[in-house]
Amino acid sequence: MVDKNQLRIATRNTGFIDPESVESYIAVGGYQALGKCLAEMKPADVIDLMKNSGLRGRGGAGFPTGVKWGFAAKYASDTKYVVCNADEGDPGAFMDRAVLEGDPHNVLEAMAIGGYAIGGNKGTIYIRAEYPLAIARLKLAIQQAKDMGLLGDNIMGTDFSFDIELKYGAGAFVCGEETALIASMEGNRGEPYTKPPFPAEAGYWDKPTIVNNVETLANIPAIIMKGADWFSGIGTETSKGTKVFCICGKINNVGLIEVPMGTSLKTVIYDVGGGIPDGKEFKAVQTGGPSGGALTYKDLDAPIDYENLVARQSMMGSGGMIVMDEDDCMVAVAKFFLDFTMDETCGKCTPCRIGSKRIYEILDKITIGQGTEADLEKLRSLSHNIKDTALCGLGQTMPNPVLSTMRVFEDEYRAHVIDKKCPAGVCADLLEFTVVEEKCVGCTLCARVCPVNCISGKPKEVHVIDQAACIKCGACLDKCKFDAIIKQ
Amino acid sequence: MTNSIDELMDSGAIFITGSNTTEGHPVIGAKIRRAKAKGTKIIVAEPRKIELAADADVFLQITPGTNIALYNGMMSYIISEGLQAAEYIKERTENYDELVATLADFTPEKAAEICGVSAEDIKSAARMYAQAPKAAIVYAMGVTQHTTGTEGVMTLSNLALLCGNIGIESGGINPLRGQNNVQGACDMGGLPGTYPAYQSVANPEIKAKFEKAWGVELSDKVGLTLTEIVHKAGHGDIKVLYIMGENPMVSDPDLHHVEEALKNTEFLIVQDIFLTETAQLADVVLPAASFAEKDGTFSNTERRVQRVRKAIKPVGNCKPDWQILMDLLNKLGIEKRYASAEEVFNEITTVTPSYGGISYERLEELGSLQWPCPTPDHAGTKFLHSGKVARGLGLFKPAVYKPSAELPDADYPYIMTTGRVLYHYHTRTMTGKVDGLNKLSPASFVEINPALAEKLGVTDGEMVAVSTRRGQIEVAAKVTAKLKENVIFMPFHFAVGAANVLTNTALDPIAKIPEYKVCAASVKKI
Amino acid sequence: MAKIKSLAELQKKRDELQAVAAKTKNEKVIVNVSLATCGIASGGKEVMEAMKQEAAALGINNVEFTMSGCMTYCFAEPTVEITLPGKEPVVFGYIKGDKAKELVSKYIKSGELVDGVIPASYERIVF
Amino acid sequence: MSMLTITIDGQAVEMPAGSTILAAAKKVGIDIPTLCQLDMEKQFNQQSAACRICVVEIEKRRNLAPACATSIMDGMVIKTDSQRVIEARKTVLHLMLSDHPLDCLTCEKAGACKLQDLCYQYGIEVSDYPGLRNDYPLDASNEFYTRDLNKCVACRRCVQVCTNFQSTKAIAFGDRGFTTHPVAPFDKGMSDSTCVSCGNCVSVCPVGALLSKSKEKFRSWEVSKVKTTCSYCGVGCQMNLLAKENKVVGVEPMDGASNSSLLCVKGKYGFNFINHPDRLKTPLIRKNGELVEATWDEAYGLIADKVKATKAEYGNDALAGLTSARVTNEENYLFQKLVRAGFGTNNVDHCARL
Repeated sequence: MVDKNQLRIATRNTGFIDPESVESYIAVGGYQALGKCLAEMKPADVIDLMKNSGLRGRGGAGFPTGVKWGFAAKYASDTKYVVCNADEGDPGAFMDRAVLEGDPHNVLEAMAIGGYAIGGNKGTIYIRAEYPLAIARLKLAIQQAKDMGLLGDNIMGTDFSFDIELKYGAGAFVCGEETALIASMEGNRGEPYTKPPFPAEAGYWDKPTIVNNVETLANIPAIIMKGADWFSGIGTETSKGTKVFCICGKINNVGLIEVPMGTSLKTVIYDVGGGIPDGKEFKAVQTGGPSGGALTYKDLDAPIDYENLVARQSMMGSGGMIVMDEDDCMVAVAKFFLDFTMDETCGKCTPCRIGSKRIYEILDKITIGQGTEADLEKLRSLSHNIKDTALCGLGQTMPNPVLSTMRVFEDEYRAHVIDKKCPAGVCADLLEFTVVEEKCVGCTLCARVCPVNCISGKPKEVHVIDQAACIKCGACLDKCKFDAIIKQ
Repeated sequence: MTNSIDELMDSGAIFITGSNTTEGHPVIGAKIRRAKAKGTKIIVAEPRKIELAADADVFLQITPGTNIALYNGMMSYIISEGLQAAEYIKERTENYDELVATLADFTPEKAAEICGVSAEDIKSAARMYAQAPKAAIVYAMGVTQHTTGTEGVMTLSNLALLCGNIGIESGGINPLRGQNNVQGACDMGGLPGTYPAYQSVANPEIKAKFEKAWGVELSDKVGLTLTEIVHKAGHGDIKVLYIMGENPMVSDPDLHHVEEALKNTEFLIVQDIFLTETAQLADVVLPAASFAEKDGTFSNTERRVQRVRKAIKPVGNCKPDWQILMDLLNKLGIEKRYASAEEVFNEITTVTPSYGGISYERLEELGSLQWPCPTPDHAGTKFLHSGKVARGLGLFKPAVYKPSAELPDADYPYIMTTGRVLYHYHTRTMTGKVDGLNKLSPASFVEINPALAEKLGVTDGEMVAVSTRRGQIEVAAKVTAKLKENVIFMPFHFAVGAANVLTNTALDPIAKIPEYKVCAASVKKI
Repeated sequence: MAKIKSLAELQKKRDELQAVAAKTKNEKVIVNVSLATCGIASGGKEVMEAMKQEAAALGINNVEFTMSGCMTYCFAEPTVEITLPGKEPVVFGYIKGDKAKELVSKYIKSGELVDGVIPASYERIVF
Repeated sequence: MSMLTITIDGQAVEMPAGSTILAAAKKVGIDIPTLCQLDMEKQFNQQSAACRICVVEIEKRRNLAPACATSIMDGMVIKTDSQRVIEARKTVLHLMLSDHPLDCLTCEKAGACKLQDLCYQYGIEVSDYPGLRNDYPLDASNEFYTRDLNKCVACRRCVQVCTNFQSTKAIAFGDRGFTTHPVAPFDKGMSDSTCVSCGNCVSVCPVGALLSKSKEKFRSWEVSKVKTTCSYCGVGCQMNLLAKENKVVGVEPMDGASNSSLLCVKGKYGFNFINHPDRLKTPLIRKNGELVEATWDEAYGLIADKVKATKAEYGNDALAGLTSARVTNEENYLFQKLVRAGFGTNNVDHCARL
């Protein structure tokens, strides 16, 4: 019997019910929470319950959901909006898609509950256009719910009405930032603006607006049904409930998991994730998406929650986890993530627009062996100043991959700039393929596969690689049957 | 303007009629569009689909000359729906019953037929205007340059009173003055019937006041208006004509008639900064300094008095107009020397009650002051008729729609209307000297609807002959869907292909304003 | 579709649906194929079709095919959950090629387990 | 409005709720540098806060805050000149400068360039973070101004003024990442846009990215600036005339009550008539059908004689004058005085109706 490390709240129905059937959802208790709110609770009660549950935003920032709702409820307005942020943009993260495709009514029900709580009756799901199946199932679900009187006018015979529409994002990473998302929904260029005013005061069309992530919403009907105490009984002191992660990279069980907050990284990697393939050593895991940070073997026993991740120069983010093993170069990894954020910055503020480019350029310099020790200092100082000055969360977290990898793997950085070596053997410009004389039998196989003919040697004699001509393709190493070629 | 420009930004609705604001008054146009962005409803009633039509919540593309019918249709609907400001009407206006009686059977449907727009649009415009908590009316020459110009303004005033929009912030009726200092020219008594501050020349007390101030005897006979002067000059009755800073050879209606009149004047004095078409006919030409070369004040369209300051010395041997005028006054025996424009201004404030509290010193400190500003401690007046209108009660002066003086017929089947373009100003004496502006708007043109163009066999840019009962000109056709099929438009700025060769001299009986906005014309392919 | 007019009506509807489901569960084999984007992309639809054909070919007609979203086992797509009458559901992963038919001919037909069973390592919240 | 008390660099400041840190600092004479801030009017005062040069340190806040866009909160303790703040501002300048040509010697904007001033203030000569620079072609397609995006610091003032104040919306930001830059529709040239050449973008550009095409070469320190009122339409826009050697060489908008720092194409660029060679420079008198140059005394004498003679022969009402809606109040006043007192008639009018 396998340990039940996982607890499925947000993903309780995905994989179990038919997402295209409202009956299937009703059969597992769907819309009961909304019905309960409308029949038995005042909006303020709902907000109190949410506050007491300790649910925090699962989009990454971890702002308490009940508090956010409370703000929006406080501002008087004829119109208020509930926005579902389904603009899942982290590479390797797809928990929102899984929920929307597998349990769309759950999200709709939660949005209606939010609308009831804040006194709003308009909902919008901002979803990326790259999720056609999720869009189709959401559309179907909205129609079904309306047909059954579970959405639309006078829900379940009450005075409460709530409508939901879809808005499509074009796949801009920054549109996951709530103010950029609102700008995009209004038809403007998707870029963030300075808060305050927060959306809860003046958001979509300047009306009070709550923006909640898909996973956050997916928890809500369960919290309503099972109570705040039940939910706050799960997790750690500051982080309640569960968190959905997408584990990918160098891990056996690539996939979606949902574990209680406070679960250790070790449990996630080894027990739930099944460990590292091919018997390789675990090196690090990037959490929090491209602007998160790398956790290492030093962090394996740390319980995962919002505060603990931030303390380790990373963050919860939306829940992507990219696992790396001994064959991954941390400088190259940082460069990979900066390459992403450099392209995705909206370009509004100077530190993010130019700073991301410059960090990338310095990392690039290091990976091709042209870095200096001064560059390491520049990296550090530039990164700190960008975190301090950038406009939105994207810019403020963009240097995280650099800072977190430098924190634990400074040796690796130094090896690149001082020894001009890539210890993990990834950075091609720093590699040298050499023949181990003792092992070479002179079979000539390597010379025959070399695309640039830079390996010479007579049959049965030790071969030699001309370093100047070598393009570091690695074909010789793959071909050698005697382990006589090494890269270092 | 009864109100101030910036108040528009807080209006609930702005009704723009007879003004192509973004081209005629670009900065006000920009502010109206900003108001729109902030949530103000925009209603536009214009014969052309002007830029602001795209911002409009309701756009009424009316036939030129039918604006009074439109306003009446709106008012009749407002009354029939009970949307009028009943309390306001009771307390602050009079003669309401006559308005109701006049509009009795004038339904929006009737208005719609006359104006060539849908009754539904008239109704929604009326609702929008009446239901806004504060609504402003913005208009310009498109309302006034008609034989019924005065009635047009009064009808707008009726509409504003009906909805309680006069005497409140962000409401009012707001004419946009076309030239930098039209307001000041009127304020300063550049009118045949009034001294500065609209004090009547026929009033013996006023006359006595000015006789004392100036030390001469004055006439109590109301003088001639511009169009009358030109008319009389044509008959040789005006012997000496002094024209300062004007170019009637391009700006006045029926230019052939103007040319004849000026040539017929025995002694023509023209004072200007360039040798204009008019100056070329003069007997004496006096070179004046431009605004950059002199001190003074301008009064803008919202009654705001602001300083003009000297940036460079007068070019060549020219002089600021005020010095020339002072010299001539001296020559004619009125011995008063002014050392500076400020001294002239100080004299103005002694005889001009509404400017009484304004001084160069205060303008320096505050930047500007809006008249009425009667005393040195008065802060100026942001909007007029606060609390009650100037005359006591707001007077409804209903008018019925009357067709324009000249309507299309078999010989002249189209309605021609005129207006401005963004890149030129009046008769181009200044803008015509700026290369970039000339490149962007090089020559006169006539706008015609694509359907009409097809009917005439004319393509965009081709030369056409436009003629009216007064003359014919050849201009390039600009084919555009801005206009209805039976309407053509020409800018009036250009001396070559001048629109005013064609325009009608028929005048509004009260304001004596020519009917530039409507005449019957024909267009032929050359 | 009749509108639900109150919470009580919704609860009644839920109870009815659960009763039907419980009955089905006791009488029929339920084959639930994971058909989220990932499942479809890795051939889930083909798996369902193949199983339907195989069941028909073998004359097994007490099978009810349903679909669901992501079962979270990305590493093992396509995945299929089979619930034999009165038994606990079992999830099978890596259903490629002839494996789909095998599930019908072996597990559904005779309860004989095949490779690729994915143990459930979770607790699921229900209410 | 409620008043809040905050502390800036040790000084207590009382300001109304809703004020920005920038305004509070200004009140006590503390200078916080700005670049992208566009203080055109109270309304619509959503600052883009894009450049990040005005960041300050707020106690208990995780990161630095832009002073231009951060509202004060009661009890806030702010530092505007800590090492952390200085380092951050320097970093921002280093980054800006790393994507900017160093051609101040020939740049028309030199002397009036915000980036130049800030680099001078913070002692930055070359960027610490050299790297790839954007390379855009010069857009000179507009009649009145050039656009050199290589000098653009993406402060957004041009887009803000065009969108929110001028309301033309001819430009917006395009692209993402390092190449984010202001674009006309489809990134074609300005002449292919809805631009109305008002030049308001040029007026607010803090660097040399948008420059008026000028006939006269001049350095910003060579011109005198005189505030005056525009001589075109009736709006009464306030502007500065820039003059060099008795020539008007440029116009910049000023914050007047009616124009709020905006101008239109005529006000901004229609000034070349002032020093145009065709200007009348001396009186002319018609002799034998030709207008010939004359002295002022000749002209005055002729007019006075003619006026007196006409009055005597035909009566005062045979004289008339048309005054001008172009000239000043003082001049209009004197003109009607001339006609009324000098000519002795009320035959005075002007073209208010035309």
